[in-house]
Amino acid sequence: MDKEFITRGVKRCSGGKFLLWLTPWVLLLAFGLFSAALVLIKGLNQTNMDNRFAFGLWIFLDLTVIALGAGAFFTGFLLYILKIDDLKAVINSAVVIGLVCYSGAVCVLAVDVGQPLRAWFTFWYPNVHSMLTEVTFCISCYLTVLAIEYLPIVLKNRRLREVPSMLVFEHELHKLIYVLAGVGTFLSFFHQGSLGGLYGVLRGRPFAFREGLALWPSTFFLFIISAAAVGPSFILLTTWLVEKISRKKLVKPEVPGLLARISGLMLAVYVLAKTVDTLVWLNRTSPERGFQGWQYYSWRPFGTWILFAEIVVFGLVPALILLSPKLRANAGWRLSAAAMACCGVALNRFVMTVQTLALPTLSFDPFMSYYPSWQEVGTFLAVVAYGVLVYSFSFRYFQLFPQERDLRVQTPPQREERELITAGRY
Amino acid sequence: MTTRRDLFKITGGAAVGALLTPAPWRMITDGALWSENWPGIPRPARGEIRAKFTNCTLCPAGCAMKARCVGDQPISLAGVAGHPLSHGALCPFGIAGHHLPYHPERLLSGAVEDAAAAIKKGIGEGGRIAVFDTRPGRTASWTYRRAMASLPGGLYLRPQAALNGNAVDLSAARTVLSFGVPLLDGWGTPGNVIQARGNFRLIQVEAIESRTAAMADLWLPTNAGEERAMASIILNGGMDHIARELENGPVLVLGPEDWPEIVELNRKYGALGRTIVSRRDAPVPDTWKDAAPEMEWADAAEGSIRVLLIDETAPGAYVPWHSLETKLSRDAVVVAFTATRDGYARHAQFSIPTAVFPEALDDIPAAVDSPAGVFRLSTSLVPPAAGTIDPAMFIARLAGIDAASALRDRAGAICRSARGNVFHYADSKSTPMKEMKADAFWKSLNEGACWIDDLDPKAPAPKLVARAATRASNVSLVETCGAGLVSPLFSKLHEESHVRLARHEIALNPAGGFHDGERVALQTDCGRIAMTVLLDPSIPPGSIQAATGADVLDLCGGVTGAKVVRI
Amino acid sequence: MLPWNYGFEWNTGHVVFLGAFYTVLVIVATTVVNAIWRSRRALRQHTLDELRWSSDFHELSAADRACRHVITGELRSRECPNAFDCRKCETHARLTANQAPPFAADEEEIFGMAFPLDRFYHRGHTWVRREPDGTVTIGLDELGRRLIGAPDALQLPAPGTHLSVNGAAFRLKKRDADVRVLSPLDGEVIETGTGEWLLRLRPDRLDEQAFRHLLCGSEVRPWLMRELERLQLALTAEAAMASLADGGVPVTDIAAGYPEMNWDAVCGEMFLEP
Amino acid sequence: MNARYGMTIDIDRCNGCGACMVACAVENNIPPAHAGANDRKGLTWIRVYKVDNGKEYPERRSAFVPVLCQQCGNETPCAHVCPQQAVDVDPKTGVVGQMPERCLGCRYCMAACPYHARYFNWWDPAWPKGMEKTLNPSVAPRMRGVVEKCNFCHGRWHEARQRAAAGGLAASEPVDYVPACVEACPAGAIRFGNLNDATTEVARKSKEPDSFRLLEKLGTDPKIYYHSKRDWVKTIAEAPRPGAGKENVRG
Repeated sequence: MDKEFITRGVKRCSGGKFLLWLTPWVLLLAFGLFSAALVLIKGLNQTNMDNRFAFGLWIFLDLTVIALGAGAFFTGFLLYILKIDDLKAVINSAVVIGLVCYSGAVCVLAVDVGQPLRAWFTFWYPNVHSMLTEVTFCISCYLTVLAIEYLPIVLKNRRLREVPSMLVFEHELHKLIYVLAGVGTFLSFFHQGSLGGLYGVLRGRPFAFREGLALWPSTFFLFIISAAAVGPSFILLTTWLVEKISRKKLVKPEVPGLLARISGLMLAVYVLAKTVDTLVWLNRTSPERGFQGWQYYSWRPFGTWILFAEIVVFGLVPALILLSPKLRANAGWRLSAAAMACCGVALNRFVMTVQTLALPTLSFDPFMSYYPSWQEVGTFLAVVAYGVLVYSFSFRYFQLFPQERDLRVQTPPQREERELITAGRY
Repeated sequence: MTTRRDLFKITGGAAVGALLTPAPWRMITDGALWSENWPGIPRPARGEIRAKFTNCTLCPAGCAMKARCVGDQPISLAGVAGHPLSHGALCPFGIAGHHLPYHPERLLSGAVEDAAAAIKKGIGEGGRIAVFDTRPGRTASWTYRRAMASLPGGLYLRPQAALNGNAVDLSAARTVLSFGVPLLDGWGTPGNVIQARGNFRLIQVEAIESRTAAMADLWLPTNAGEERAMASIILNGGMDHIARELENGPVLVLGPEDWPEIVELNRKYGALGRTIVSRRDAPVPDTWKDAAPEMEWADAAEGSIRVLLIDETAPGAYVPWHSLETKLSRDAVVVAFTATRDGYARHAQFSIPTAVFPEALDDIPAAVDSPAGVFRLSTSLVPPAAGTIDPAMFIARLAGIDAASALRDRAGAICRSARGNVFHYADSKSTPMKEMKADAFWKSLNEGACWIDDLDPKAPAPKLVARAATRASNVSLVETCGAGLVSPLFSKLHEESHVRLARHEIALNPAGGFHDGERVALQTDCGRIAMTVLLDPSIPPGSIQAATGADVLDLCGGVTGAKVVRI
Repeated sequence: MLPWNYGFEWNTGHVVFLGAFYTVLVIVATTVVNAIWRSRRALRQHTLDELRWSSDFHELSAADRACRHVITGELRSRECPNAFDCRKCETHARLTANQAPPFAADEEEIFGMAFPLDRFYHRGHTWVRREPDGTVTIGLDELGRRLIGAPDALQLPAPGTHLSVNGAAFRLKKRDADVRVLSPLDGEVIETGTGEWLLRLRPDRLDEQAFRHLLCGSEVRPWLMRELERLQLALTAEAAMASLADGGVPVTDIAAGYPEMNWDAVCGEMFLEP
Repeated sequence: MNARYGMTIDIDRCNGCGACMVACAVENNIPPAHAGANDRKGLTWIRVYKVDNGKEYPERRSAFVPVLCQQCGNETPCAHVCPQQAVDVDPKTGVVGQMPERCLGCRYCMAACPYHARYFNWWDPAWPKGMEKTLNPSVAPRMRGVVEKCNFCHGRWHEARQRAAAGGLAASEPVDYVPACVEACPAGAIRFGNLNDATTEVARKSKEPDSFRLLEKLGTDPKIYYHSKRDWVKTIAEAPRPGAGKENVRG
């Protein structure tokens, strides 16, 4: 039925089977859209957020998803700017993931604000001192860039290529992809940072407040590093997942190793920086503002265990695993380490958003707890479903993994030697 | 010849060109302005801002009020600075009083004709008719008394008089010993109490750390129901440090007046005549002298009343229904004149809707903490709602007497007495009564003024009488929602914060085993009411704090051993 | 945001922040506009065939892009940088400079397939024969014919059409397979046939240069061996079991041999259409 | 010289009657609670908290602390983070102003405020039938989905200036300008005035040793000074210490 849309020479399941796979996600998406509509029409009273818990599940989701989506910019950066050509094998997939994550996050943000119709005020009356302004500007720009980067992948579709203009445009656009990669790197570098700054600048919330380096609080840089660290890990996971689900080899065996190495390296840097930052904050920043560091961790359930989990269990451990060539080579270790790294960053975002708001600031404040309402969860699920759907379609009809075709058969070694003269189109 | 391509080129060029002019950006800004004026949000009415003066009738204090009006519509109320009685203070109830006419639960319709017919029938059958007046001493009260006098077997009933009709002179007190009296939480005239507060030490004997206890100089926590025992201990000099405190006179002892201990303490520490004084009430026309006598409801014969007319338009002391009921005959007709469904309307066959503050024109007698008699009007700032009737007029018509000009007549009588001074709110000046003409007096009364009597030099020594005392209940009631209506904005104090208990909310000690927000029942011999639990460690175990409200008063008034049970 | 907006002052913050923002916008916009402009130019200059081939060429697996001199074993490994158009290739020129075109003893049979050496072969499995009247005839070579067998459909260009090297010459349909066959020469179609040859072309040029990019003589055998190897791979990739009778000769209609197979993929592989 | 308006709140005089909260709601057209509102979703620009010394009955002692926007003067946290200049600090008065009509409801400022003095309109504003006649014409009601907070009754400041100008005084510092809560407090616990003017009562009282500000160490320079002679009350100014009583705060 849709055969002529599928790349020649790659195997895809039958249309019926594909529909079967889509059904649950479509249903989930429908439910999510319903709850989102409820929020948009009836207002944010549909959520369990309140004046004290001004942010909830959604902001946590946005921060996490955007961190995971960082693979797109970081891989692009390594491939196009640092010319690590092996990453060509996953760049398309990375771009799709990035697009999904960012567009999802932006949609949720639109639901999260009280007056979505005024979202553009930020562009109109920007307060350049606000981290949120930086975030808004960078994310919207970067989303555009991602969309443009996604275009060639779409236009490469077997049927669309036959339309001359599309073929030509794809060809030309791809020649200029560096520029976009560069701009994308610049943008995501900034908004990943400003997302961290978002909480680091809250001088009223000593739990989140960090001292600044240059213009930005330390969280600015921590977020960048952690995003760069977890991006490749997430690509690693998704690629593996897709390979398992589609029962195919999609990338050459050395690619996951490379991703793991990069991820491990960044993660190690992150853990180091985070440790230093935490020590400075606990012993200087916070006490100077009248808040003893220890008291943050005496509000159940957020004991010191959360700090330990964040830095050691989900930080140091995966970093070491990914850095050791022997463990890295083993798929089991590699993947579990990658998963841990992702959890670590998610936990970090959770601490920054939820724990910050849960902790009391005034001496007569109670400790606050919050559970998302089903509308919030529904909207969250919508993003997940949306992501799966977009990725599934992209995987079926576009070439997310260029090596897939060559990997259909075990190829004799001499074919893999690098030629002296490469006719690289990139 | 132009092709479609040219057309595109032109449009595109025009668009790009336009972007370079301020026009599109201006349009966006205007779009913003539009989105800033959301549809569906009420627009406040505009108009000339002017000030009007009146007095609050929401409680017997009758604080002076300055109303900020747009045209004739009051939009906010404030105290009148420098007022000799209320000293410019208003309680939250008063501050939001101007919302009452628009209260969603206000009673606005009733079978007036049927009520009149039923009353006539009752009288025709030769039964006793009685008026129960929750705030005696008003001119309306005099109208009732006159009406009852002209009706065969007519009775005028009133709640028990505080301090046996005597007044408190707080300014004279140096030490105040209070047994659970909410002295700093709406007792007497709040402004007057706060004014005097600096001059006396307050010793509060109370089981719960109420607002008054929290602010008292000394709080003596007792177990619930043991206040009276504490009183007798103090009376017998059982507690030296208290005794020593009480050496610092003049002393005032406040508490449930039916306790002999209170009377004794006041006598022992020489309060009578110094901090508790007898008050001369505002004069009335001589023609009213033949009015029916005031009778405390308790003194009426059991089962004697065939027709009971209850006027609760001016909230005062609420007598629990189960007590009042005993005075009714079997086939009694009960008519409640009220603006709320929560009061006696729950028990009456007929509820007649009346005007509420600030609709009604009424006068306010002196509060318990005013040694001098006073006369002031609560003028109607907004016209009474359609379908409401004036109970005084209704009852006067019933008895065939003319009371249309009662207020004015009384003002005349006061003017003739040539006693005291008139305090004008607009310029906070006061002029001696003797220098004023009746018309001028009446005019200034309506524009916001207060007549304050001279202190009677040869006033008789005040007498306090103890009655058969009821035991103290373990439910401490706090004025929260008022007996009658309360502004919808009080949600700020209940739902949107926990400053005050909401109606049907009780505060318990966490040790009680109940959890926050749990639905329970407050139960006494008189029945049970569903309540919501609010945990508060400052409530001692065994004690219950509940908000006043007619139904709660019916349940707990004068009974003991209330308990909280799970539903 | 803009100087005439509320809250805008010419302070460092605004200038730096908004400056950066606008720069980014401009860069992104120019990139896209530039791409559009370039592609419009490409379309106008009719270099579409060229573009399509070069895009196809880069989609081919590295192995399939191997230089003809690798096939003949003259070089160890080299990837063709010119998308199989050796006419402008220095390396090719250098290697073929000293020796005349290697015409071996004319051989008709290679693996039981007729590959007469009186003609040139294109890597897209077409042959070119120079006709005495100065035209050339173009046809599918034996392997190509065997892959397709009797085609379900054959779309030949109308006479007068101009073909260019490595542009689409004609389309073949067989079962689910639908492939375009690359044109070996530049020239104008003057006649179409259905027998041995399919197209008669009036080439743009007839000098030695015009045929440099085509295989001939001794190159044909090694190339064909490699092609069979590729075919073998393609077949195994599509269906693990399938394989040519080893060393044996491909049957005349290979497609018929594998009725279940995704023939489109196999043809795509062999006719260099990814 | 610019004014620096501030308050002193005498906790020892506050009996928690709530007059300030009601008066504030009346003055600023704050709607009554929606059916679903609770103490965490309500709108109370000024809110009276009941605090205690953390001991158990009968040693327990309570006090009432009205908390409103503390009008931070130094790097005002909320103004700093608002992405679209909906919050600004008026240099002439030092008052932190909120422009609800500019706000898109991202609630970043609420996360930034350590005093929880900012409130979000979770529902469309609604008044009982007829009650909208009592709305204050000098304050525009806010719509659903925007943040609002105390602005020292900006409407009153505006009118006071006009009166002052009419009276020929320097409009910059109207003499009769007081916010609604100050006017309403029956106990006179709240005092208001220009902290820069040494002659005012607030300026004097703010310097007394019994005066303190909430979370002063955060360095946000709040302009609300609290005042109490009770030592345990003074401790509320400091950071929270987990332990007895803290989790059952009423107010």
